[in-house]
Amino acid sequence: MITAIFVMAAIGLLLGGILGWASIKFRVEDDPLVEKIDAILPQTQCGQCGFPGCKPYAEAIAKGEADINQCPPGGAEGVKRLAELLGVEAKPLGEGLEPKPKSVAVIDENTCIGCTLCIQACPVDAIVGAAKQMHVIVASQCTGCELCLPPCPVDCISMQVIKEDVLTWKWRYPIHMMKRAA
Amino acid sequence: MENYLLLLIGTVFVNNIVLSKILGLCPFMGVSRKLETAISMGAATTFVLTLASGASYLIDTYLLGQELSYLRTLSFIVVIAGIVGFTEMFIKKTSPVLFRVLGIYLPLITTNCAVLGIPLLNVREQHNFIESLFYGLGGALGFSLVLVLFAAMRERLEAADAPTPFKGVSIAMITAGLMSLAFMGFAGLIR
Amino acid sequence: MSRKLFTFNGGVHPDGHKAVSNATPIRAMSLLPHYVVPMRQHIGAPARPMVSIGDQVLRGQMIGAAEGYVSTAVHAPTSGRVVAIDARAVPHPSGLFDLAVVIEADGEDQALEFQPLDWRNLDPSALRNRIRDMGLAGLGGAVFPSFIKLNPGAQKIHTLILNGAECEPWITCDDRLMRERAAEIVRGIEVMRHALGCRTTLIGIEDNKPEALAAMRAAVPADMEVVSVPTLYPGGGGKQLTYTLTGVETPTGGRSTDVGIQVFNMGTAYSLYRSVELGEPLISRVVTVTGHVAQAGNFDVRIGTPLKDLLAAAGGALPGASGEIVGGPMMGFDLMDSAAPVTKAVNCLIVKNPKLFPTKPIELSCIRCGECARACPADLQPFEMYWYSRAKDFGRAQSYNLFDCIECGCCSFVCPSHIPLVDYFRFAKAEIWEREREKYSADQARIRHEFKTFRLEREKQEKADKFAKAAEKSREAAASGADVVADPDAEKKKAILQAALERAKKAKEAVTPKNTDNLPPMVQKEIDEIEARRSKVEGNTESQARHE
Amino acid sequence: MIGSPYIFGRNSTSLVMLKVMLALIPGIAAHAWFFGPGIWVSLLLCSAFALGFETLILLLRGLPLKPFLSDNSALLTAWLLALSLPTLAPWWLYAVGMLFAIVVAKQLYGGIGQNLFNPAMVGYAALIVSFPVYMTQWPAPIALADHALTIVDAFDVVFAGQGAISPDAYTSATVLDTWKTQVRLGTPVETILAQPMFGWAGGLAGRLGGQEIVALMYFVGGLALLSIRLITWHIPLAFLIGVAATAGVLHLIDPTQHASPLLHLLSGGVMLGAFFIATDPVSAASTPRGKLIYAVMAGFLVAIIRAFGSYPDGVAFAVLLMNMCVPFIDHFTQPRVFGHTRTAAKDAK
Repeated sequence: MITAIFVMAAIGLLLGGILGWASIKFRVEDDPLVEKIDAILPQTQCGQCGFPGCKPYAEAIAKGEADINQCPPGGAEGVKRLAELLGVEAKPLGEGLEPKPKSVAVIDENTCIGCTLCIQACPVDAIVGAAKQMHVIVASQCTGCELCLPPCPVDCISMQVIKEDVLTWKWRYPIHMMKRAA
Repeated sequence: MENYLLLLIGTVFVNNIVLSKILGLCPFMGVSRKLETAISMGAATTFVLTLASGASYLIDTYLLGQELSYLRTLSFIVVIAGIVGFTEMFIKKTSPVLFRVLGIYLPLITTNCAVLGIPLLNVREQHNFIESLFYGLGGALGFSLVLVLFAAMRERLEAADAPTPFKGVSIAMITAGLMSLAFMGFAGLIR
Repeated sequence: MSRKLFTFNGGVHPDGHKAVSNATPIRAMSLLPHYVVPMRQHIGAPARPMVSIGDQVLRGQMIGAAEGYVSTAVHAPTSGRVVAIDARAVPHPSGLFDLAVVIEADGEDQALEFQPLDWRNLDPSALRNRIRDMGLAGLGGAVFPSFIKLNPGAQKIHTLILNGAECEPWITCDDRLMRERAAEIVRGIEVMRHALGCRTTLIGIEDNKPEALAAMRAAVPADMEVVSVPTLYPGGGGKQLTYTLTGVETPTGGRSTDVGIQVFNMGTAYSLYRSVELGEPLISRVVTVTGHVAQAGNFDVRIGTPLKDLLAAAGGALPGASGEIVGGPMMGFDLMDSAAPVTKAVNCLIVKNPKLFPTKPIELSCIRCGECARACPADLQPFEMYWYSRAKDFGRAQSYNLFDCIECGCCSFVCPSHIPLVDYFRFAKAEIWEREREKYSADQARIRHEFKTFRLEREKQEKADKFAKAAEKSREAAASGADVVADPDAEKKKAILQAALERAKKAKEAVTPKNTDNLPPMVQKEIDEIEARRSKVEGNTESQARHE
Repeated sequence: MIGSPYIFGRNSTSLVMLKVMLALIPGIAAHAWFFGPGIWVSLLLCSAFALGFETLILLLRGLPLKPFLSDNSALLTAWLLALSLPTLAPWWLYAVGMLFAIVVAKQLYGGIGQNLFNPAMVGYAALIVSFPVYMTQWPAPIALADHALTIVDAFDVVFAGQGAISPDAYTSATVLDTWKTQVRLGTPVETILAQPMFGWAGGLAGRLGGQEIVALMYFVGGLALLSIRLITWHIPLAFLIGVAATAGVLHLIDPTQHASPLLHLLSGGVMLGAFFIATDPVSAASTPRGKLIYAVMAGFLVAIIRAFGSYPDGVAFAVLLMNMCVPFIDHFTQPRVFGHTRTAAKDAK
């Protein structure tokens, strides 16, 4: 009995020593995973995931506090890529998180009173204008996050779906004539 | 030498740890989604398994001996856990992405039945030290070989038009079964 | 003298059907009542309209100016009045509309005074600017602005290749052009040679066009070489022809100029002659009308001619026609709207019927037979690309070099399972481009968001500092004035006032917009315009109010 | 929406399959000539089971029957399996074989073109592992059999079991079986080879041996496929070289244990395998270099399994084992793309 305890203790001590040494030798400081997750997220900063922006959501995923299917702008594609990165099964988007068509916010210039509230709400500084002056949304920088809609006191901001033109037109998926609609 | 070579070939092909002994199926199914990951997992397992069979042989022969043989499984598990822990830290340091990709499967090498199975089989077959090392290496190489081939097949399978109930893991399991069938062709090559 | 030719891998031999349209000379078209001239006729930025509705224009007058570097001008095809500048049907696979200037012809067809150019004594850069303003773009189908291609830049161009291969079935416009206007083409080539400063000039023509070969051989000077190349689709692809003639592979993702070779189309050489030696901008081109039509042949067509009028000029489609193809049958696309005009890119209009173009049998599964890989001129593995494109696994599709695909259609042509492989590749490429665009805007958004967060943080810090300083000051003042001022009430009042002022200041600071400086001029202009409109509206309402 | 090209070649999948089946005819005819009419029964049975299973699964999957049944792929699989199995086996053996081939190996993966393993060889391997006894009872060459069966007898045997005729009267071991057993028993090589089933002794008229002639007929059919460019030379040549080289080396080392390469090439399933089974495009390697590696390795494995393994023939296992490696081989043998330099390709990675 004593021998057994002694032997196991010896093995334990030896391995403990090796592991202790290794943990000092191979210490890892930060987790670059957050950056990798953040790179996949669409950066709309819309907060639909329940976190104040894409980076906090990425951090939450990295810590395992948030699920990967909470980002509607990223869509099923984004979930799939996150799943691939993290080596987990992809899953459908969470309840009530439907992806919307890509759109930009547009300010009705006749209604805008120049209150600057939307400017403060915009996470990517895509709205320009000054107090008591008409505001303009820079369409190419607008992420379509809709965060400027609620603060507007006169409801002069609306979302417009981006229309397809000759440049942004895409070839469609070739139709499988074989497939039965099932 | 010839003897060791036969042992090696025998464990890699004829008595393949996954397809003939049906050990280590968990990482075989779990870490075979991507070819690159599978190659790394194979390397990690090879490292762990070879070291574990050598270390467990030494412990069994010199530390435990006959009278303490009831401690065999226990001490083997401890040794394996130690080696896996070391490997984990090493990979975390050298390749964080791989660490993340291997995910839970890296610590799970500990509970990979193949990793415990091979040292125990070593004892049962009464291999000497060199034989144990070769047996461990062969088992690990066999594991890595089929894992890598399986991963390459799964990459193609992923895009296949399998009927919905068979998509994903189901068809992968069937594939593993067919691989096992193919490996039966090696039967009788080396006793 | 026979030149050593190189054979690229792959390629197919579809039926040529060239005889349908190459027997008759190029015909002119009578003047039409309307011309629709799209602003986006070339690769790069669309031209910017320079006319307004109601303007009178002359033939050859510039109506759209080049915008940015990769762009070129657009000209009026005839004299008349601008009646509309809006989105019109254009020859594009999507069938979407695009910005165009519509000209109502006055029937005079009065031209600007064309100024021939003394190009031999002109500085190359001046020559290029002239060519840019003449609206020259590659007429082979890619429509890359020619003046850029005529700029040797840092690369030394040693070989000029003229592409007269015309490997697509049915098309014969270059064939007829070479037969009838070889001398003019050669004079255009002289201009190219001058601009590029290259020594070797090779003219590649497929051996199914013996008359064109003979005509060109008769027309060229001794220092140009006309080479007969074997008929093999896609032997007229730029990279393929370059390889056939020189054995040099154009590096992936690069241009032939990277290896010192420049390739031009025959039609471009002819148009270059017209624009430089005659001073006439690119307002017409030769277009083949063929297939199931009454009088197939080639036409000298003004840019902007609606395709339905072109079809009518060829006697119209015969009964039983089943649609039209713009371009060749291998790489062209279905014409969605026959009101779409001829542009610089349109080289052929084919009328389909079910006998000449039977519907494709239904798509079966890929059996990995490898026919496509053997037919692929780019040495790709199309079935692997297809396998992953079909499953929308674009990363893996790309890893099989999807972007080296030239979409020539050979793989779809040979596939025994009748899989529209090229459609899968076009789909996958479009999706990947889309993702790249999204990635780019996501990165921009991230930077802007991070900057905003940083700015808010900084302002908060600054405010806190200021507040702390002010508090310090008031405490000091309080400390020093405690023994002087005796009235505690007055002191209290002062503090309240101070606090109110502070609040007001803070509030004001908060509403002052922080991002109106460093605006790009476009945005600033937009704001100014809107401001102007708004003040006008306000002014109106104010004056209305005053009247009442 | 389907875009260009708007024209296409006249090739079609069902035509490809049909041509391969036509190329099998000489071999089948030779088989019937030497080994009796049993082959017709097994071909018929296998075809019927193949189409039956295919229809069943297509119905279950809700896919249209006509295009898939008319692609001839199930029939080709059936023929290849029938030609690999002993004729005159009980009918259910063919049924089980086709079940594995069509349902497990092909349709569960999504049908034609999606499978990783050669369906016919999966069927064969499943049978030889499960029913080894039935798989070794081959019909004897007609002249060597005590009782020559008519086609009616053949049906009787297949459906009603042995019936009145004892199986010993019409079955015998194959060439490879005999070689393996006799060598293990220590019989001298000369004695083994003196048996009438070996060598060219059988001849055409005598119907004594005949396996070589059948193999040669497959070879002829294979050459026809090569000449119409339905298959490329890579796989057959590399496969045959793999078998011959390995068998040759073994033969040189110990002629008393290992048969000559010629005997290996002309016996068992080597010729059928080289031209018709290993070349199945779906499950074979697809790059030129990959094809060579795939086929040489398969040939090598055939010879190794024949020489050392427990099974008399190794074609099925060798092909399945190499099928396993195909995605891996393809992945690492991608040919150079036009305009890519080798170093540039590496830099891009």
